[in-house]
Amino acid sequence: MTTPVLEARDVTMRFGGLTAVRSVDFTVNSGEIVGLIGPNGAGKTTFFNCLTGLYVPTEGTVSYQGKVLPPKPHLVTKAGVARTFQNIRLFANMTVLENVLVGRHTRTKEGLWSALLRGPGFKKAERASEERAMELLEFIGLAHKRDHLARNLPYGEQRKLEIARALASEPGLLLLDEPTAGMNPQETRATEELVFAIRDQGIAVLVIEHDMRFIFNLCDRVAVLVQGEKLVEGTSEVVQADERVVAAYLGEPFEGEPADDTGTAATAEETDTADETDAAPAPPETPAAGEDTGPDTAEPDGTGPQSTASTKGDTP
Amino acid sequence: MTETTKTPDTPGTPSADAVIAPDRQGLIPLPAAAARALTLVGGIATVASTFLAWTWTADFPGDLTVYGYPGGLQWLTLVGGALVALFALAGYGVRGLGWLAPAGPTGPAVLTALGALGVTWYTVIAIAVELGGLVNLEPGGYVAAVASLTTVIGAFGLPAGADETRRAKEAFTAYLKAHGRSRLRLAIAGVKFLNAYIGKPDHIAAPQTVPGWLQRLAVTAVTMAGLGIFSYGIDIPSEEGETFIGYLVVIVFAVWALHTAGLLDRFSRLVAAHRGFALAMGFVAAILFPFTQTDDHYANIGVNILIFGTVALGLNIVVGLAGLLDLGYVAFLGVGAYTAALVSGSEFSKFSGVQFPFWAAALTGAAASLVFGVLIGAPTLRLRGDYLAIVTLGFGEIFRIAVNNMDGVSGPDITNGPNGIPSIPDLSFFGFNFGTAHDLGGFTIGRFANYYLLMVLIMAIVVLVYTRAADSRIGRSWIAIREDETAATAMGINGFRVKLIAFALGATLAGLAGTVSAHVTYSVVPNPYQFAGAAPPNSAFLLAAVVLGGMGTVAGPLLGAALLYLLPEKLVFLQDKSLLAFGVALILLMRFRPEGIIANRRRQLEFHETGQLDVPQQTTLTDEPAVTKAGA
Amino acid sequence: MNTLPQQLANGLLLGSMYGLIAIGYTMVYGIVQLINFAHGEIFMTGAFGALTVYFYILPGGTSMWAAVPLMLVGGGIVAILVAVGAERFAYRPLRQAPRLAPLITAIGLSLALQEVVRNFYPGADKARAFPSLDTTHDLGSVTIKDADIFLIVAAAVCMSALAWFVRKSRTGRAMQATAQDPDTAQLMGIDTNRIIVVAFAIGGFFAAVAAVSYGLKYGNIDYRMGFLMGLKAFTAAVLGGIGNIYGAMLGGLVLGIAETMAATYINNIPGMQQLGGQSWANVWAFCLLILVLLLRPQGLLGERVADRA
Amino acid sequence: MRQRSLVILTSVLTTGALTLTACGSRDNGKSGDSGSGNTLTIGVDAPLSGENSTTGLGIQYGVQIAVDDANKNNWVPGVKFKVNALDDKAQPATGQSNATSLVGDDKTIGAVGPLNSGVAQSMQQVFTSANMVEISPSNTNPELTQGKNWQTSKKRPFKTYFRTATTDALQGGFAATYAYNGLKKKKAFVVDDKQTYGAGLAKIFNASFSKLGGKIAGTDHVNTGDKDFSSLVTRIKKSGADILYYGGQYDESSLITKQLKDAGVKIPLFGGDGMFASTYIETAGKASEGDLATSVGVPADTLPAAKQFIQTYKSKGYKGDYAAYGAYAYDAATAIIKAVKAAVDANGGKLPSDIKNGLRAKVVDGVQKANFEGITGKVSFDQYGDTQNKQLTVYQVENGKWKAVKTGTFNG
Repeated sequence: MTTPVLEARDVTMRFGGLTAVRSVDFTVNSGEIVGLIGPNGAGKTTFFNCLTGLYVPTEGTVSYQGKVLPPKPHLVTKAGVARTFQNIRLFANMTVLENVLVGRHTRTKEGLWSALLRGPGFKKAERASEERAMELLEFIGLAHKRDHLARNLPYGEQRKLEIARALASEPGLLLLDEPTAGMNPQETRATEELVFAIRDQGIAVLVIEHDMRFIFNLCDRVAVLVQGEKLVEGTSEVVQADERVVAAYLGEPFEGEPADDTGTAATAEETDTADETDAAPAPPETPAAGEDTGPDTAEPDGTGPQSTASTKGDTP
Repeated sequence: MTETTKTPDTPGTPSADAVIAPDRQGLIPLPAAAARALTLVGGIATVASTFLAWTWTADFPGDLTVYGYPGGLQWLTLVGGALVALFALAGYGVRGLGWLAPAGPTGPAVLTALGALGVTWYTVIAIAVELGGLVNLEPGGYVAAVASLTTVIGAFGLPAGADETRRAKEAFTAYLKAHGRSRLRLAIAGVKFLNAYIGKPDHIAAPQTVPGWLQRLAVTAVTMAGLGIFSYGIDIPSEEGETFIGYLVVIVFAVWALHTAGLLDRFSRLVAAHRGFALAMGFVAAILFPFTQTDDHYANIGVNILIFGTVALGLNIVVGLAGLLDLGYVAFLGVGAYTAALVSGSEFSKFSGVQFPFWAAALTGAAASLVFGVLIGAPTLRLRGDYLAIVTLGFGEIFRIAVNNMDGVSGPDITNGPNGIPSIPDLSFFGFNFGTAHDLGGFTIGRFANYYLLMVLIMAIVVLVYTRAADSRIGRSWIAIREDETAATAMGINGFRVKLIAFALGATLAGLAGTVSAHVTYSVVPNPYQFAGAAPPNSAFLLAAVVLGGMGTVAGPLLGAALLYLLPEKLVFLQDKSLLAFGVALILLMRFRPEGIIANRRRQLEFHETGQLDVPQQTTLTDEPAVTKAGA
Repeated sequence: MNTLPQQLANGLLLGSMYGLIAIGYTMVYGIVQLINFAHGEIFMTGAFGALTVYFYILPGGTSMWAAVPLMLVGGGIVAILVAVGAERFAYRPLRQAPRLAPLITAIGLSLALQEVVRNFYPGADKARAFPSLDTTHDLGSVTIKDADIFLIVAAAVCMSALAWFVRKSRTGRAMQATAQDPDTAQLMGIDTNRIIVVAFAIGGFFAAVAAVSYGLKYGNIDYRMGFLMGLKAFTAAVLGGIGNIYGAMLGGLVLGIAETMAATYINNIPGMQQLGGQSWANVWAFCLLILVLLLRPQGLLGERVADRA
Repeated sequence: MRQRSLVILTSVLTTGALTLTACGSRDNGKSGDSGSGNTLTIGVDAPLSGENSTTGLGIQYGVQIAVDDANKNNWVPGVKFKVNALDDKAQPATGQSNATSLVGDDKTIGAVGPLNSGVAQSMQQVFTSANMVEISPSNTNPELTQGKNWQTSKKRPFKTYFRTATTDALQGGFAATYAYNGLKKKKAFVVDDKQTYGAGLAKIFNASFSKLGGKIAGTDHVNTGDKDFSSLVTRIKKSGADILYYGGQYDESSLITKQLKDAGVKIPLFGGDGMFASTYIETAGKASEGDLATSVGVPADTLPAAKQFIQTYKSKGYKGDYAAYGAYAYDAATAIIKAVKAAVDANGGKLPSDIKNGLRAKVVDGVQKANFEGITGKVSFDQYGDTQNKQLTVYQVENGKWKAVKTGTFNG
């Protein structure tokens, strides 16, 4: 029960003069649901990005099942750590099924040649992938919408689909970045059920969340990050009782504020990897006009709608 | 054409009967019966008028002076009139014609009537203007003009949905109110009006189940009709630009009409159901094309279109699937062509003693392009999208300049500089000489037809590569990268590697096409391989073919390439204004249909299959404002 | 005779022209992430606008002192009208369209503008003579002429004015804000459309200044002059870091100097005798670009404008 | 509102109809008598749009004037000619497609064009296969007629390909001789534009000039479309050359000469017939004074026919530039027409009925045997299809006009 899946040792992340994360030690054990909370600008997302290989920590190491994770997102996923995004990042112009199939990328290896030659091996692998993907869609209850475009799904289903897509890579650890942002209470409860179900499959889960009630209901253990440092860690009761946590939160504006981590957002220009989970999402009134999806500027179809959908959702 | 009419709150008009319900009235207040009769009679009269002489002199292209049978533009009028008559008959509920308009016959009738009116009046006016006055018209011309006008009046009197009429008027006035009046605005408003008026219902009754063999027969018939129409268009002599314009008018309105009639939807369902069969039929039609031609010139045009289209399809992998903006793509065609020329045994080649058999030359050419693709891609694909654009643009220029200078005078002696490598011998397979005409079952297959058939084979390979690659793990990762690179890498996709594969694959296919093109034109010279120029192939034209036709589709780039090649070819009467017209046409097309002529399958999915009404409003609106504006 | 100073001067002059045109690319890109490939043609129309003023509006024999400012005005008006018109009627409707659509529009626009000038401007199917300023001055081993002085002064004045404008004026600051984050800027009450129009207009005016300098320097203009200059200027903009106005000028200067140096000195390098000279200069220019991008992907003075969320 | 627009529509239509009727008449005599069927077509292939269209249009209208003359003067009794001008946009593939189109047409008996040697390479074989004559007014690459090893062993690759333009070998050699012997220049700087024409010319000049004993102070190559030649000019200045030879078109040479003189290098620029046009002087202005160009044939003002041609071209208001190749195109078309006449005469005054398989071959023979005074001088072809007109003239810019300074023949 206490085999550590993920171990962050002494992780520090500095952007120029600003230290966003300061020597954080953090562990997720197998079969555990761990929450990571903190007020705006606490460095949660930066820390998250260190875990997923988007950032290379200035100091310290992150290891998964005893092996140090390589600082490349795709290798991290391959190693067995999957993630979702704070503002949903589905492949908007792909169908629901295709989205999940993309998630299977690391668990299949048919290259260009086998795609062109279409041997029996290829067909078998495709069929297996599709079966697995359909299982996952059944699991989240979207099997009947397999041929719909992801962009046309309602908000809550987009969230679910993102989780299914992450699960498709058969992770040992799932990182959820604000999975209930913008959800109504029923949807939040459904998500809760989903996370428990995922845990029951033997996958450890790390959740970043603003919604305290959700976190305390869900998590076996909660860590609180304030100003880049781990303030306290323990069971829900321990954390809830901690005065410093209350103080840290009271010092901040209302918790439902859509923007978080403004501190690190300010430093975004220092970093090389575009990362939207960190910066303030556009306010809801804004049309999707400027919502550029980061580095892939050559993409022909903007993924505007989904970002809009998410920003809409951010204000209850 | 497809998207404009969709608004989430449209109540479905499921069957033809509902449309013809008696309480509905057309734009022009005529009793339904009278309108229907008017349309039908007008259509028949239009057809009949084409058997009369329209003008007295054969000076007008196509010889419209003959009583007894139609010629030139009259054929097109005839087709337009016949289509109206058919749709009008369908409106009478004539047995056996119901399938013509599953979505109701009014819209198609209006559109075909407009098409017939367009082509007839265009002809009549062109006769009057070119020959200098209305006196040049014979009575037949007047009959045709009046008949086609009657048809339109009748068609607008046909019962239309009250909603459509109201919405059409609203669209018209709203647009004008919002934008003010000017001639252009009026025209746009007119298109908007029409679009709303003939609006195709979102849901079309599912077709009756017909036996599989009948479905295949339908696919075959449509493909052959397509071949016939294409051959007709390509055969219009360059001097008869008027006829070609009439041809385009009829095609545009007919296709639009078929779309509103719901037939296109049905056909695409048929194709989807018999995918392999339809693809095979497409290739059969392509192979049959030279047999419909008596003149090798058209095979020459055909082979050029195929080369251009094949390269565009290769570019589609890079741009359409992987979303990489490549502005120097034509250089890869050049690499292939030059490689093939060097090993062709031409006496002007640096390696004039070397003569590879074609399969080896093709592989060498493709391999050389592959190497260049990797060399260019490896350092640059790590860069952001726009930088990739400029680097590829630079590479394209470097290629052309380098090839132009490598003649031993101002550079290493490899490519023979500006003179290029001429005298490339014709190919020969097992004693089959591509350079000479062969008789095949009574048909003469000339030199260019030989190459045409070879190019069909190459295109088949490229189409196969494209479809297979697109529908696989690697293809999905390309699209994922295009859609959202950050998310894609988070799914474990190695962005750089996947992009490099796309880039190199695209380069390889272009190189392959280049090897054939070198043999077809007998020579390779540096000039054509530039960024932008007056004629295909150049990088800008290739990109335009992809975007114009529809990114991420198979048929789109091929259609785009055919259009971009044929339009300048056929519209020579524009003379030195042709480039101007081309430039303006590009701007207008992007303005009104930025997603290209053939919409991506994914878009089709969105608009046709899902039909879910629980779509959050903003998801459709935010992404599609340019589309909702799209008129024609 | 040591030609290095002269060649440096040559490069600097050529580079200033690239830089002036590059401003238009970089400003528009910085704000709407649009590569306005038709900008070279805007430069061209500016030249013809100035020519119109000289030949068809001013009385014959007007002194160049009086003519040049008026030509600047005329060329500027034409270039601004074309640039703003292109934005309003060709690009703006496509702002939400797929990314490649505006690019195709730009290619079409570029063709159309060239052809309009060729077909409808009197005598423009061939090169047309342009009044030039040919008085030469010897400064040590460097010979320059009046037109060169005009170019340098114009470039310096334009750059300083632009720098002042962007920093100090209300519109300029709004522009910066829009480039940083258009959505927030809009929320702050900035009229994004207006800012975009201003960017196009400034780009057009700078192109016109470059065009007049070009005419005064080379003595003739033609309808194709925009294509290659535009391409080079775009390269310069990327080289300097697209989105950065100082970068555009710096990129232009670096590119100009690199070209002249490559044309002059590459063939002195052993083993590369055949790879020098004017005909290879463009190749080296692009190689330099690729090299810079590899070492410094955001360009020499690059801001990471496009990487915002 | 509906009624109002109907009223407007009706009135517009009526007015339009009335106007058209009033202005119209049935016989404006354009080509009312062309019904006899004896109309033959002469094809033209040249870039008629885009970059090279100015020169290309000169070719088209050169042919047009020849055809008009033939029709007007009834050169071939009972046979009318018309022009089918096709645009190759300077692209080989397009040129080839035009060639197949001309070859496929039953009424076409010959073609004039193309402008570019690179395009010619992909057309020659098509015409040869169809036995149709092709005469280029402007291709100068010796390889086109004399084969790859034209310097050592000439061999004609395509028997239906002719040209009224001289090869680079003649012009380059003539220029070198004049520069060395006539102008007494000893140090030449040689530049070309890296196109078939210019590079060929420069290469021959370079060789001939050195052979005569001159010194080559330097060579360089530019790209077409380049505008700034300052670094080149600086190098020319440094080289101390006393003449600049430029192989290429006036687009670049007018810029080069201006930038050269502005930099204080007062040496003449010498070029081929590609820059022998008034546009060169107009665009280079005073800087062109003293510059030289070679051109084929005797000066136009010594031949009345040539003067007549230029006058017609101007009075018809044709677009394009006749100066470069218009006259050669005229002579090329005339050669074809004369060959038709010869064939008709040999057939007892009747047009041979089988055009594709009979007349075309006869026209090729007729062109091969052509021998008449054209507007560029004597038109006749040698066994390779090259013009035997070795008359060359050197022109120099004097007071803003091209003035003939030396006429002669060259046999190099």
